[in-house]
Amino acid sequence: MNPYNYLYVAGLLFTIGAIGVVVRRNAIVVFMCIELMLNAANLTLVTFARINGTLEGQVTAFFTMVVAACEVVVGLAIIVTIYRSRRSASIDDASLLKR
Amino acid sequence: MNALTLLGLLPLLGALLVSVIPNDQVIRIKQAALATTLLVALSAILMWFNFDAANTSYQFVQVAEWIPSFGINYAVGVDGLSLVLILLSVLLTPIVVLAGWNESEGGRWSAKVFYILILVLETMMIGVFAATDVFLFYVFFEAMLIPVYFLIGGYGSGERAAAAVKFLLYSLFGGLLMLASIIGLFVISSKNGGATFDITKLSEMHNYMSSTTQNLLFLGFFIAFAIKAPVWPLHTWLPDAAASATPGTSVLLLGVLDKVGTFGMIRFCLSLFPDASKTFTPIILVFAVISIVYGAFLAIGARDIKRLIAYTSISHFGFITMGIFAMTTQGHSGATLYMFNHGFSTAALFLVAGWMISRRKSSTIADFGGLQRVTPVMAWSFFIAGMSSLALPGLSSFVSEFLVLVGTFTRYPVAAVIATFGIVLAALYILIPVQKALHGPTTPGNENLADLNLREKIAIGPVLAVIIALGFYPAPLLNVINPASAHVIESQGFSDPLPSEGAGK
Amino acid sequence: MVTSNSLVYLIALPLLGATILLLAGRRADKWGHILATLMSASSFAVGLYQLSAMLGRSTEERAISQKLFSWINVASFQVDAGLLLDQLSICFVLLITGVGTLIHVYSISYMAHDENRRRFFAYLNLFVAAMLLLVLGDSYLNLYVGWEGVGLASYLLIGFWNQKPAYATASKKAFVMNRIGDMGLSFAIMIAFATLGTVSFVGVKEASHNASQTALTAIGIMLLVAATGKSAQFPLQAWLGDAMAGPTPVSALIHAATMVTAGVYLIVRSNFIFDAAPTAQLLVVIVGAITLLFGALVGTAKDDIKKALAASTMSQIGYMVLGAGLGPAGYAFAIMHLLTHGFFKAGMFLGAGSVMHGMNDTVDMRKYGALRKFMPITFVTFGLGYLAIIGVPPFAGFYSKDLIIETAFNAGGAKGIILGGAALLGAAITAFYMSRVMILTFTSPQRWDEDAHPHESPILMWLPMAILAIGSVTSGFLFARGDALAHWLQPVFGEHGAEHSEEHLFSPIVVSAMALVAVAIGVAIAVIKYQLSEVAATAPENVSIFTRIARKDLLQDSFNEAVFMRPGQALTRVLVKGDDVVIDGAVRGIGRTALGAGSALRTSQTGFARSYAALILIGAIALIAGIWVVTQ
Amino acid sequence: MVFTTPVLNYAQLSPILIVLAGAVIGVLIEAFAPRNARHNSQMFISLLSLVSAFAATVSIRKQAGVDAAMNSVAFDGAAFLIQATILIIAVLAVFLIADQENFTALAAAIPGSQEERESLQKDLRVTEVYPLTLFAVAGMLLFPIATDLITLFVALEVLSLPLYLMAGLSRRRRLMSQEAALKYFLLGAFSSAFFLFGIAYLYGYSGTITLSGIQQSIVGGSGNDVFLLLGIAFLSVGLLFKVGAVPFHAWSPDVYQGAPTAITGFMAAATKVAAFGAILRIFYVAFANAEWQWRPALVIVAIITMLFGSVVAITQRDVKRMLAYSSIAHAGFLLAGVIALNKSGLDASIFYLFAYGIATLGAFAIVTLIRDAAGEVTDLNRWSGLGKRSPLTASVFALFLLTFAGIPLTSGFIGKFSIFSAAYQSGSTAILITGVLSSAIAAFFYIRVIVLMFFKDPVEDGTSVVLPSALTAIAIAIAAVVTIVLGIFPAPLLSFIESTAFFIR
Repeated sequence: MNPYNYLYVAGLLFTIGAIGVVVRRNAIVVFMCIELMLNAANLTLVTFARINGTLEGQVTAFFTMVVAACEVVVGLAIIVTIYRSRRSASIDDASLLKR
Repeated sequence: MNALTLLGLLPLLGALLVSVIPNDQVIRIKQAALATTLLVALSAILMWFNFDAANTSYQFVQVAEWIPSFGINYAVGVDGLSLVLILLSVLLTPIVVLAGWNESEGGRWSAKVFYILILVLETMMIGVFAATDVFLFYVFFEAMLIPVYFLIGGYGSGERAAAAVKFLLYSLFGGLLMLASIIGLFVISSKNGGATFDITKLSEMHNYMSSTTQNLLFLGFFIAFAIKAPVWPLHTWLPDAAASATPGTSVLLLGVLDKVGTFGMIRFCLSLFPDASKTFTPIILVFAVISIVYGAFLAIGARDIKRLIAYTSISHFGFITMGIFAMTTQGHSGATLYMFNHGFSTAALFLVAGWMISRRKSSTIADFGGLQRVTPVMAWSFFIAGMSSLALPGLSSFVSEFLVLVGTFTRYPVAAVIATFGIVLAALYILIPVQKALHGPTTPGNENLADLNLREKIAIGPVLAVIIALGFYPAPLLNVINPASAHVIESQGFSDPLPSEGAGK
Repeated sequence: MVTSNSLVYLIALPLLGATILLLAGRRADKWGHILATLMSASSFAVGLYQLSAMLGRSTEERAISQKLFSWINVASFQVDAGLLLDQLSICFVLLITGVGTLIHVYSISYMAHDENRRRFFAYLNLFVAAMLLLVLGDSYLNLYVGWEGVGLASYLLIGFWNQKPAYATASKKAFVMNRIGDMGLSFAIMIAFATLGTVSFVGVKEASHNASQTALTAIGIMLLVAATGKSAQFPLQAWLGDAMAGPTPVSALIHAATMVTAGVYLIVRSNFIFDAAPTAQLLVVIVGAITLLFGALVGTAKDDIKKALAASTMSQIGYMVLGAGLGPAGYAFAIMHLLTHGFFKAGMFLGAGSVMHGMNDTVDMRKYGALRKFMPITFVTFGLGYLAIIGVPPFAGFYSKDLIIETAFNAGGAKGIILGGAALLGAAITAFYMSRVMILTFTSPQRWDEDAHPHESPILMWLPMAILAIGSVTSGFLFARGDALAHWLQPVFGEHGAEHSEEHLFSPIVVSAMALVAVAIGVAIAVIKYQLSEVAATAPENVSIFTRIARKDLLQDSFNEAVFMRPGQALTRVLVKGDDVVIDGAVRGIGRTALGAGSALRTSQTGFARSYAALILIGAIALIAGIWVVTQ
Repeated sequence: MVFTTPVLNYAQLSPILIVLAGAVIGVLIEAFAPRNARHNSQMFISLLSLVSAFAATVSIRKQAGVDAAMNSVAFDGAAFLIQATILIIAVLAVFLIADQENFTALAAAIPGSQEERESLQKDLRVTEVYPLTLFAVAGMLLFPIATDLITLFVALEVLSLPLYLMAGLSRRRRLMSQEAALKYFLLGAFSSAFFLFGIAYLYGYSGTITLSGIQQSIVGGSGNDVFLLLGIAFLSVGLLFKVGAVPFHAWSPDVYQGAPTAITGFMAAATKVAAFGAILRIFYVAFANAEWQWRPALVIVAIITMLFGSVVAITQRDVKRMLAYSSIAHAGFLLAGVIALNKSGLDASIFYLFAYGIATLGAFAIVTLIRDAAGEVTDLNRWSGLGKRSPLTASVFALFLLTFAGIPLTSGFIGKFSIFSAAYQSGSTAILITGVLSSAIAAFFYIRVIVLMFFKDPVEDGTSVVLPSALTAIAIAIAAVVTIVLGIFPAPLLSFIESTAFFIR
């Protein structure tokens, strides 16, 4: 199978994730969309590793997973705190700061 | 240490001295400031005696590395042009201090701050004229805005904050345009023989520029100077600033700071961009002539005495600009002398107007009336200052104005002819306020105004004396100015037009 | 040229007087007038000394000069502060200091009750100094200093009583209109420098031999403009009538005898230019002819004695300008008329002052009448001046005016007839209005206000009048006898000076006869109209349109107001408004635009994280697109 | 496939390791030390580790090489300068953080809850901010020296994640603070996804993840240009997000406003230095040969950023937001240094970063001092008359504003001059002109604040200036002195940078 197809899929996933970030209100869902984007990137990396025949891409993908995990920790902490304060996980509600 | 550097440092030392005097000893503070400025004035006069007028190169030169990475030096030196302007600055400062003895009292801050600002400003005024390094010049050019800004905004009257901001923004805008040009010059110089800001070396750079580049760089400098000098239509900050500032600040602002603009036109616009100067001369002359007539008309229409003086200055700066770009020795010498003379006549006008206003608590011309009978000395001082402003022969401004006109006429007769109409308008804009304020019946509220006291007489006396003395005998200054003017004209590749009929029919 | 080092005293003495008086302030109240008079008198003495010295030298060496210092010296523009005393300027020096001293003496008494008499004398001294500088300066630029200096003194003296707004306005008007003339002088100097490369009299004279007619014509016309301003000639004559606001001695000295004649001096001094510039010369005579009629007509309608005399001055200077414009033939006569006029007109003004002094400062001649009995000395001196001005032989005016009329006729062709005719007509009108003044003031029945107690003036006042009257009687004869003045002045005008033209349209006798007939007609009409019929104490209102126009100075002020002043004021208002709205408005507009842009762009910061994310997404796409476009 | 044992040059990594060690010790202290001993020990550990890290950097400044960690990091002159700058800023930031008035007592407590009140009464401290700071600093130290894409990404996250948390620690207006944390986190994560995606494409283009490898591929020109394009674009999104360039700036005003002021200062100063350090390395080393691709786009971004930041700042009423927009504008100026792509651009950028970072920290330090009963006052209207109430504070703040505005005799001017001349040297006239123009606009609002402080009367609403704690005072003083000294005598630092700064490939 043409490895480039994985790139297209990854691109699609990235786009879906990005659009999801823009259109969804729930902070958790938004965060999940970002995770989707990260994974799209991972897929791309792995695909290129395959195409290029080098390992760096795969290594990078592993690092990404670790980093994403850290991000989840921090992110959820923030989201939970704000949920506790506001009783809402909608990111549109958090719009005191503007202009 | 170099004499010029020392001269520039003196006021700073004075400021340091003032800053250690306790706040409540206001008299001590004032005395210290006055003593410092007098000392500076005396030193400058001493320098004037030691100046070799015949030598057209810079004198009292000091060069020290400042920012070698950019080829920036601390470089100072004076030629006839800058010497005259430094003299003007340091002579006016003690007069301002003495004349505005109580000016600091209506301010937001203490008298101490006021005098520190004045002294710092004096240093910068000396520096801006003495700098022979373009970068150093720019630093002084911009930095001197700050003390003036605080002097206007902190000690002025009326809409002082707004006026100060307007002044600062206008000047900063011009300054930034100039910065762009300076950067351009810097880059061009670093590509052609090494980065430098030395004015003499930079004046060779025009050989390496395309005419478009040269025109653009010229405009950057010129607009900055045209804002400073104010040339129509970049003048609207001046009336506001002058009307809001204390009289003393106005004297320094119009008398000295604005001269940086016309000084810069000669020192930088002409010498750095000779071809562009030629290209733009017709347009600039048009603007200068408009300034002359326009300023005069607005002065005629002014109701506020300080605004009136500001507008007359716009007219006078038109003359100076015209003289500069006429490219004749007479025009140049006239313009330089005009800078000096305008400093003194405007100083006299502003100081007396300031005293009138502080006594009457109003700056509306119509509120005065009949002052000649109530306060004859004050009225006379104003009258003489006014006569100098309208360039009455026998007073200093006449010599310079006539030189400008005659110098312009030989090359640009039309401009000179239109400008000459300005002398009729000048009669109007001086005599109208004279009639309203000094003549006529004594207006109610003016009956008990006090005449000038001894301090004020001592302050205005030298100013009027200079105005009259230079009217009859301008040689001491012209001797210093002439070689410098001739040098500029020559290095621009010009020579004075010969009499058209001299060779016979 | 012979140099001297004492010329400067002529100017320095009165200048010193003025300086001392102005600086001393009230401290000089007691002795200020005496000092000023002494200074003026000593200047006169120096003048006499110079005259005698001059007479002692041969004709070629009579002119002397003094270089004081180098004044303005920039490259090729070299002007020394230098003085030149020649046959022409000595006439003026003596006139200025002589008449000036008399008027100082007169003023001691006339101004005795004014608390600011000291200041008045300071101004008078200042005037004398400036006027002397005007006639002694050896270059056009030095002349210019004196020229504006006398303008300043005139301004100060006209506005001496400036607490009255009208007087203050009059002084301002005088200064401003003079400045228009001064502008002409500036132009003349600039053109001279640009074309001839020099501005000294000697230099310009030298260079004028080689100069083109165009250049000389331009200089000449500009000098004429200068002259019209200072000498109240058409079309810059409007200020003179108002200038009568000044104290009467001022009118006598400045606005009759000396300053207003400076224009004539300028033209005569510049004879070398006008001789070579016929067009300019033609304009001079036209201006002279118009003004002499103009002034005379205005004079017929004035009830204010000083204004009537002022109009007469204007008219008489018209004669002088006419004479000066007639070229070599007329210069000497113009100067002669100038000198005789100096005597008789100053005398008459002093007489008028004397009358006012006795009549509670009333100036309206309709409130006078029959003063002959109460002011005999004034009547006699005034009367002698009157006879002189209307040109009755052998009084001074007869000689000088007759010669001008004669020269005018001799100008040749239609020009001669027109100019001569105008001069003749002017003589008739002069006779009419001066007789009117004489009759209304001295010989007609009395029409005083109730509180008037006319009396003769003290000796300090009538003595100067008497001396001037003697001058009015004798000077014409002295100057004209054997063409004495003409010969004296001849070196100034070059070889062809004073030579009478070959062709005579009329013989001198015929001209004199015609003139006398004209005068007789004028006097007769006046006698019939004013002596033999009732004169109303207030000016009648239902008069013809011509009288009304004449009373309004032939509408000169209305014209100036409509054509210059109101449009000027309107322009000023427009510019003031425009400065605020358009120029400053544009500046403020830039500020507002920035603020507006800021406010508008601020709204992009909605506070919603999702919109920020959208912005990032769009930015990313734009970035890709941007790079893509460049790459392709 | 052969795995080689990694050889680490611990000396060159020592600054990072020291900071990380400090952070770990901090965590341990958090876990085990008694509550009341935590604050002082944490502060001590932080300062100690930062100072020793600084000493370590200085000691290894002469070393250069890419072998510190198997070609993953490069240590060179530029790296040293940037790391040193970050460490200096971090020390000053810790001084500010030490003033715990700014921080919530218990981050986990719900705003307004009983729990929160109790924690406040007990005077609890969020001492975890210290280890967080150290972690962030470690990331910042790594970011600009990373030479492979993995290290870059990891460093980016290490520096970002603690900052997300720190943004939410404010004591007052906690809802806003938490909102700031949320926005910062979500958008930050969003942008790092782009960053990672970019990494993927660059890897796809070149088959390598080292910067030098990418550069070689570009020179070789064998790869698929579409991948390069996408790689550069996506990577730039992540980087430009961090520096706050338009249109990736939107987070910064909100986060700057919501975060505790000390953290804002740290973030604004240090993050910018680190991010620009990385950008410079990436663009100068990896992408230099593809400049024709990215430069036009970056020029446009720079222009829009300068203008947008300046224009929007005009209308701001909150001092922290205003500083945020001002920092956006400055990001634009700094991009000019990236675009210059020459040695002087690098030198200028480093100087600018140092000068700007220090001044920014100083400015935010001042903001922490202006308080009322409810904490910091950031509404500009309530700053009016500050100059009257506390002249020194106002003057120092004015000094920082002037340096932001680029007035001569302040460090900002030298920075602006050098960066614009570098940009113009490389031919970017547009950058020069826009830079000058937006400087003029920027001057508008800096001056407005000065007017507010000095020329308006104080409002009596309980706003006061608290006496700064000794550490804050030291931080402010250092910032002010550096600002002035670099304005007047920039030569030593400039020549040091000039001789030191280079990128190893």
